[in-house]
Amino acid sequence: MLVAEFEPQIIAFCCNWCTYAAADLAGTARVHYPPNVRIVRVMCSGMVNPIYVLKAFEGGADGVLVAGCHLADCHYLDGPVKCDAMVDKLRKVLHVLGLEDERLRREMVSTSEGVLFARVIKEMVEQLKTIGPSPFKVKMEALA
Amino acid sequence: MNVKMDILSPYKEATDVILEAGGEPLKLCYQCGLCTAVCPWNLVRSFLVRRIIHEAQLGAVDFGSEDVWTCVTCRACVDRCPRGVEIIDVMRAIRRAVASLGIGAVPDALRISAKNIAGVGNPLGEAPEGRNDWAKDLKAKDFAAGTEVLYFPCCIPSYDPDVKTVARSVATIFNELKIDYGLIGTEAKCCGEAIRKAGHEDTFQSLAQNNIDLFASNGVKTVVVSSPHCYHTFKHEYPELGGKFEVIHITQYLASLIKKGSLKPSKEINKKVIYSDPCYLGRHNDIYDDPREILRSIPALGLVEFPDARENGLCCGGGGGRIWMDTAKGERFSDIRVEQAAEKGADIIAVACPYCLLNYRDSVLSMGKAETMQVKDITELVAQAL
Amino acid sequence: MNLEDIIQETKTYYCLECGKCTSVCPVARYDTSFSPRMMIENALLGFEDELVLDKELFSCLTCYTCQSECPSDVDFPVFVRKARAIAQGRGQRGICAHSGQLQSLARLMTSPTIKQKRLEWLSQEYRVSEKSDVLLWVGCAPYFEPIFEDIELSALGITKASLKILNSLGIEPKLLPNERCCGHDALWTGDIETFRKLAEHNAAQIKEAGVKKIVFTCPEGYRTFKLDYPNHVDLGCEVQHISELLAEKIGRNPDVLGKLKEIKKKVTYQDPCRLGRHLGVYDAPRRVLESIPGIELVEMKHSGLESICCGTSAFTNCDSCSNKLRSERLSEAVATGAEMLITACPKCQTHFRCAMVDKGEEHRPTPKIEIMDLANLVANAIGEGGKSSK
Amino acid sequence: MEEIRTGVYICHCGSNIAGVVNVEEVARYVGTLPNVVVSRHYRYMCSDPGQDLIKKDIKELGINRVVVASCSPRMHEPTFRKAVEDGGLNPYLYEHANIREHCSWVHDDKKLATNKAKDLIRAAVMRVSHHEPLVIREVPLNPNVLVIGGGIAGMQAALDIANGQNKVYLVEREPSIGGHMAQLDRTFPTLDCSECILTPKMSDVGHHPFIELLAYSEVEEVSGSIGSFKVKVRKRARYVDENKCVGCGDCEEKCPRRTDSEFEMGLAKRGMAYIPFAQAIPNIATIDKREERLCKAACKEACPIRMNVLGYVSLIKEGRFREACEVMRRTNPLPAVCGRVCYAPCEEACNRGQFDEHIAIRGLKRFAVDYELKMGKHKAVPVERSKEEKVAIVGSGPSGLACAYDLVRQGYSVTVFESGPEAGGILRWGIPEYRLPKTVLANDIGHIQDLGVEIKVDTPVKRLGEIFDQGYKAIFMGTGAGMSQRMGIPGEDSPGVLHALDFLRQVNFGVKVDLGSKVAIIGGGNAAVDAARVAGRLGVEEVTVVYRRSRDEMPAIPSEIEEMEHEGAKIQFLAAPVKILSDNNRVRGIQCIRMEMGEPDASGRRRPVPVKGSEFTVEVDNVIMAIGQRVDKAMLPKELAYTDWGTLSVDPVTLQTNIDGVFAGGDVVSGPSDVIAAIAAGKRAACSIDAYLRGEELSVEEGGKVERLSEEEVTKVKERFASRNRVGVSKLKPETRVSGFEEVEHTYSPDEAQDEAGRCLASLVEGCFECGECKEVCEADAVDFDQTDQIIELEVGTIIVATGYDQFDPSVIPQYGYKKYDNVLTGLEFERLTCAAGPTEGKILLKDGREPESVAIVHCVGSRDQNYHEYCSRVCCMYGLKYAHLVRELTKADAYEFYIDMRCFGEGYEEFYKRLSEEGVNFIRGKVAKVTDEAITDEEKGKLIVVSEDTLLGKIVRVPVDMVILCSALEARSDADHVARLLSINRRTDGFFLERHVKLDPVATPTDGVFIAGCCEAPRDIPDTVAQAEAAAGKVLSLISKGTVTLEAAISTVDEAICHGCGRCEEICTFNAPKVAIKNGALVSSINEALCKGCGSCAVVCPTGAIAIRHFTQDEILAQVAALAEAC
Repeated sequence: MLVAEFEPQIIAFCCNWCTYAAADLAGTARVHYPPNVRIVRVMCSGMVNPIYVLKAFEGGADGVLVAGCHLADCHYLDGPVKCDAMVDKLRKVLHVLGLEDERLRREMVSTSEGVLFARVIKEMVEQLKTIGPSPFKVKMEALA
Repeated sequence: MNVKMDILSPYKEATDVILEAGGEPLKLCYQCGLCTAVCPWNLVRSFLVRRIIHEAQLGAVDFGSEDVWTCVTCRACVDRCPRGVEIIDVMRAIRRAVASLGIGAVPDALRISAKNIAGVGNPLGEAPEGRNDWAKDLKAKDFAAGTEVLYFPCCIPSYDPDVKTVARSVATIFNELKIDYGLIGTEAKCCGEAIRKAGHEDTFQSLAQNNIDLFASNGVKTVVVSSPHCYHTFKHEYPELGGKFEVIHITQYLASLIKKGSLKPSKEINKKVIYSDPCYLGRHNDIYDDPREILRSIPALGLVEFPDARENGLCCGGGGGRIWMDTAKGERFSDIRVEQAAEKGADIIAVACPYCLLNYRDSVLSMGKAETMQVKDITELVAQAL
Repeated sequence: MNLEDIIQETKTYYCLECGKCTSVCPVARYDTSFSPRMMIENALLGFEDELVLDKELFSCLTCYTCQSECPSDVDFPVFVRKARAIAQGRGQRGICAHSGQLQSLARLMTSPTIKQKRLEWLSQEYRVSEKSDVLLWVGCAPYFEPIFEDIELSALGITKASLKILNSLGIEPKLLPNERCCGHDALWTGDIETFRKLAEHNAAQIKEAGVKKIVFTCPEGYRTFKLDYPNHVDLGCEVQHISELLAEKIGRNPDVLGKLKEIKKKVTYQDPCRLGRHLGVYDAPRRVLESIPGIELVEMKHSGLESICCGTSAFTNCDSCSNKLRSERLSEAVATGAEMLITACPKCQTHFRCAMVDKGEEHRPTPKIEIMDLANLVANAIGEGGKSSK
Repeated sequence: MEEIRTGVYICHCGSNIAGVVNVEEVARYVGTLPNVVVSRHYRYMCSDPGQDLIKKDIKELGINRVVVASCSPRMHEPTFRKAVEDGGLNPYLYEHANIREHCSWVHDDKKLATNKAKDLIRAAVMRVSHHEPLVIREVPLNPNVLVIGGGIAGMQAALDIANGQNKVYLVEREPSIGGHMAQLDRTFPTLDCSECILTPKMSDVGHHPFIELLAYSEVEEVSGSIGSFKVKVRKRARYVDENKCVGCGDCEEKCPRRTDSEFEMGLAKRGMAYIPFAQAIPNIATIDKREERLCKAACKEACPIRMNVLGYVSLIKEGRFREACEVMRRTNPLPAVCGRVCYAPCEEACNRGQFDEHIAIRGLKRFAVDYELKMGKHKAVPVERSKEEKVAIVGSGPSGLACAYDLVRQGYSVTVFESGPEAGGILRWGIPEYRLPKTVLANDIGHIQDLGVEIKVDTPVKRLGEIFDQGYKAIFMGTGAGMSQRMGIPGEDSPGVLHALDFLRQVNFGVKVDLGSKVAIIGGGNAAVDAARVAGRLGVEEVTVVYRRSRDEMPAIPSEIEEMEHEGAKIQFLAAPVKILSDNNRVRGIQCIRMEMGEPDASGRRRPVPVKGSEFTVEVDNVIMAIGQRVDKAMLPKELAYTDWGTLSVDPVTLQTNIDGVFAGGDVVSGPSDVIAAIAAGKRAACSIDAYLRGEELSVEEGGKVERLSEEEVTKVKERFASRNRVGVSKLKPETRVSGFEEVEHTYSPDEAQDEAGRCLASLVEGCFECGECKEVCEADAVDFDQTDQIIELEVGTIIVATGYDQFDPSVIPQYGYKKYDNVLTGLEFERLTCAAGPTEGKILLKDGREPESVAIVHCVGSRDQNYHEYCSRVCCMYGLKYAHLVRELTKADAYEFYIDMRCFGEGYEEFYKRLSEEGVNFIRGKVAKVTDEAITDEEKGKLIVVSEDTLLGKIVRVPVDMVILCSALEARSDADHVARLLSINRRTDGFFLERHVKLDPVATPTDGVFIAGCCEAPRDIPDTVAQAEAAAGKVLSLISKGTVTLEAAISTVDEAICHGCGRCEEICTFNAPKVAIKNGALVSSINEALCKGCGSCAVVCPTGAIAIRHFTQDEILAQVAALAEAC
């Protein structure tokens, strides 16, 4: 596969109250972004279990985005703090696995930041394009 | 305009160029007329910026009109536009359509300058080899890898006998302060900022590429410029084409030396000096304080301000390629400026741009004020005060 | 593989339905619905659904207590393992502890193209050699390190201690920069596919490394390499648990580690199921313990062959029954009057530590005792630089 | 196990989805997915026929799982859940795929968008098969409601809800409800008077039995959730007792400080104690106290009559000189006198003195009364007699006058008996004119007489009985100590030896006194100095004061001594006369002896001792003895008892003499003292007499405690303010002084006085500085400076947020000249200008008071401009038109509307626009570039020139006008961010609060139970605001009438077979929902469903997998992830 043709696939876990709504706002405002992302709606970024991220990588996702409210906006008060702790720990594990840092992205995008959401996706797609497909995806292809 | 109904979008190709240049914001214009109302041209004659934008939206630009060439790209309108329309880009695109697609006509004066620039790399049509002649007796060394800064004086101070003093002043100051600077070889060409605004995109591209390659091959890391126009294009336009060097305007450079304490003008200039903000230093690049800092550092110099200083500063009339075109008497902004300076009792108009210098000097002469009013580049004043 | 094959392979048909398995089964003691006998009976009757769709299938600790008592020598753990493979095929995975992260990591490690950074912890303090013919198996420790940091388990501490011991023995082992999970948990949860891939990756690397011996700090890796790999891959080298290596060296020369520091401690020892009942290694660790001056070893009520499992295997079905087992075992340890519980398996330690940070009941808190791996204890006793590598 | 039968419905959403996503292809593909029984696509799934498709399939095809792929679930998930439920399935057996906002609207590549839609739907299909039916539970809803914001929106909502007999707490930050609408003059397009339609509503709110109004309060904390919110409200201290205040406004009137009135947009001033506007609800005053004053008000405490120095000094600072006099007269009957001759203990105590120099309090006092006199003092209004009893005062000196003054003001009939020819006592005859001009004294006494005090001169009182016989019920003896002390030296009775008091009396009453060219004065008190200075003025060439101690011991006012010396008098210190030498009955000199200061005696005072053999002689022509005064018993009724010192004996507390009903005070009791002490005594006697006459016990007020600033406090003050010494006063030159009796000290000019008063530390703080003037005048005794903020805890079930908007500050657009040119106004300022109750009483006037001849109205100031606010503020076009109308109606001025687009969309709005066109308003289409005063033509001179392109003419226009009104944008409250966080609601990019759905749920927020109304959601006009408030009220009422709230079904659940009670869930939960406890013998966690919010963090930390979040289980999400990953 030519690197130029590589279209990274991103699975995003977005909190219902902020980032999911921000993605909705991007839609309402017709702010376009690359179609490489698939959103899984969760109620809170603090709900994102490390296994969701690992499973996404197992499935061959090139990148995973975990996004939710800003610290002070959380519908559940401190979900982002819990999410941060989860991501920090998971990052260490993924590091041992040799996974590039860029593949797991943590963002805080509030309801009003539709444009930011689109920008995050654009950025992530660009970054992933430069670092290429996920090593786990290659596994799938190798086996296929 | 003819009586017949206008056909919208007669030049599809040109329209596309303009829409592309104006981008999304062009479509956003809601015709409030603020641009017209802040445009300095309306101090001297009617120039309906708003109408041109609307024509651009519809693809109905009258390419034959002299309005195509009127805009001085002073940015007064862009700064205030409630919808963020990049009016200068639109103007540039219209000119480009005329210049490159051959619809309408390029004014003669501009055509000659454009030809000179494209041919010999400077608007004056001078020999490229003579580019550094101004510095012959000043022991300025040629730039070599490792030299700290490159001094790039702009074509006008390089060639124009009356403006050479600007470049020579800079060299004098640099020599005095033992600054490790050099001049680039005579392969250097005009920066291309103005000719690009005048619609000659291809010329600009080749000039820029020439200079970028030249700088890169000589290992240039820092360029000090005398012209805000060079500054603007080096800073904002060259990087997109691969230019990777730092650019500093001479006023920024000198102000930083003053702050550091290494430059201390000591001779008194007991004159009332009024400073005119160049559009490309001020509105385009937000540099307002550095030039004033320099002037304040000169002993005995009395700094006065124009009524519309800084953000509201009036253009000299030389931007956007207008420096090469004829402006009728009575329509010259520089005349207004000189009048204002006289009202403020200024002895000297201080400038920081070669275009301003040319325009104001012309106005002072043609208005018969040469006895009472001088026009000087800030660097000339500094050199004088050393 | 179908049910019939499993019955054949594990000689299940010899079952006398005496129920001894169930009566000695530690799980069955707390979980009345768990019955090895019934599971075998279901198999023999051909009731596949009842066997493999029951979540209890994943409750078996595969601790080999049943087999050790079975008059017909039915290999119940292997029977369960194979039944689990069928269950996996039908989408049953048991309830994975820690949300299944550990299982997922094993699967991720099957990817051929990953470039792990598993040896970043390695410092100048330890001597390793590319040319060595002894390999120290690092295993899951680099992953456990961050995952279990909140229960203060340092799996890498055990690895480092083992390195220190090896160095003291004059061995500068080789470490593999890209070794994979041994596949133990995958195998025992019935994920044969993952196990096979991991085994192949590992075998290939070991072959390439050209070593003669692999030393393990983890009985699970040891068991897997020793008993399970040969069914799938050819390793062509010897494997040994560090306790065996130590016992062997000390047996030959009691001062092989130099003069050991005195550690005045009363300790008790937890036989890991894999090391004990699976592989019959009971004496070696005890001999090592006895070689440390000042250490007084006391045995728990159940030890050796009768030793009780730490309560969880392969990170599945870590339920209240598991917890009760752990509690029971910790109580036994405390009851000995020992100051420290020594084990020789990082996973035993993980599970015990996990239980000890539990909130517990107000009136009946989880028994607490200091817990340490045998390797750490030995490393602490080793003289110079005798920093405890916790 | 039940068979999963899934139905999938793909919505076209017209072309919104179908225009980008190939829905047919998607539907075909989805049909091939596992468990999918039916896959349909339809134009509008949210329509009834669309929903019917689902219901029909549930019935006919037996589908038991439903997936709809359409817009965002945040929009229509509830719709389809309802449809599924109506179809007979549990509503949670439903999954939503968002292929519009997340797909068709953000992508344009049809193929990729179609693929993405497939992925999203596949994921939904995989997930839905794991869904389980969930039970929706309900808990009671607290029917009490919190409304935040008391503008028209909040009031309307509160009234609607309260009218349904539900308790409403209305919290308003400002002292009064009313919001911006109360500031408006007339409302477009009907031109109703805003106040007229608003105030009845305000009053309803104020009196409603079901509304508890918490004005001047702010919500501090909100916890809980719909049905049971717990709210903490900070009720700020008003420093006014709400139950006592009657809203009379006296406090504001008397408040010495003024600040810009917020209500009047700074066009008028208000007091620090204030009621923001006449119709305020609650109609009670608020004291705007922002910080503690910097000084300890030691001046007031040091003053024997506790004058409100802070108050009058501050009034002087504000230029309110008459009011300053009023404040003084409240406590002091003789301010003019005290402004001159008081020894001013206040100044000595002044805390500013610790910092640089004390305030010239006496000088300021004098200035105020002098100013009043100069400008024409208003005659005092006689006090109505309210008490039957008559009181007699004997003696019209300071104590008698003070006693009379206080009693007459309490409603007694008071008569003063003065033995001399004129009232004033020692003030009249003892103090020389150059210190206290007679006119000044007469003015103070005149004021007392004007109040109703009768003064009978030349009426000595010999017997007390005769007074009682005249019906007087009490007597005050204030006869002073007017007799000179004798020295007892030889020659004292020689002619030419005078006693100071006699001397001064003679001079004061115009009796000619002949003196020689050399005069000696014996003594060091004020009388001595006065006598010396008077002697000088009478032409004596050589005045010598002989004093037996040194300068430091001299009791006279130091400045007086200094002035005396300036005027040429000499002092012989440490000299005592032993003998007066006379020749032929003419004094020729005095023989003195040198003294030296001895060792301190028991009292610590050093006594002078004669130096033996140091006698010397001073040659003089006259000697004036000024060595002290005593009470002249001969002048007093015989019945009275005396002390050993020859003064009247009185009860030290009540000042009653030995005779019942007879009181005494001043010098006659204390012996010679100063004016202010005498006034204090008179005032005290007045209190005592009042108590006596009423038969009450005398309540004794504690004396003031003079406090000093600590060193830290001084440092703090120094850091804040630069040192500035007192403003000096000019004085007559000594040469000119001695030629007459003109007053020596001049008074301050008004500017100087204001400057000096501005140094007062107390008045340098922001807001109220507790001068207590309001407390003094408050008849209801409502002022309470000890009040503190109260935290009130409320329990409510629902909340309505109606916090309104801020007006955009146009000064950020420098080109428009706001704050630079006087006559550039904002809309709200203009509203106040046209309001009849406003600062100009409804006249449209320029700052200089002229009526404008032309007015420009500039639209879109800060609106529709990406440099400020991109949105349209919606109301400006209409209020701009209204302004033009008012300009045309109220003045003869031309009106120019500078607009970009006219937006006249409401009821009667377009008609109003048409009407304005008929009224001759000029409409210019173009955005104004600048407002300037730089004239080009003569016509433009003195005008404001509005520059714009008239885009319809294609011409630049310069319109010279007198007034420019900027139609300023409405913007989100500056603290909207804080409020949003408080209530866990969200804001849009423009800063306003976000509604749950812009079209279908415009007053709800994403937070259940919190609703928004009015301009806090977006700019809107009054009708829309009221409609929205009613909508919000309707929402709340429907919840109340239902009485219960549905609990989140998607919450945590614990599998007790797995859980072993490790407690990690308990540790992480923010809402205390999980609790670990023994259940059936085992330690397990269980979830309190009322507390659980379903955030899911417990499931993440659960090590065993015992905890799951319903509807967001691991299986469900992993199925979705796995399905999405198939595309990877």
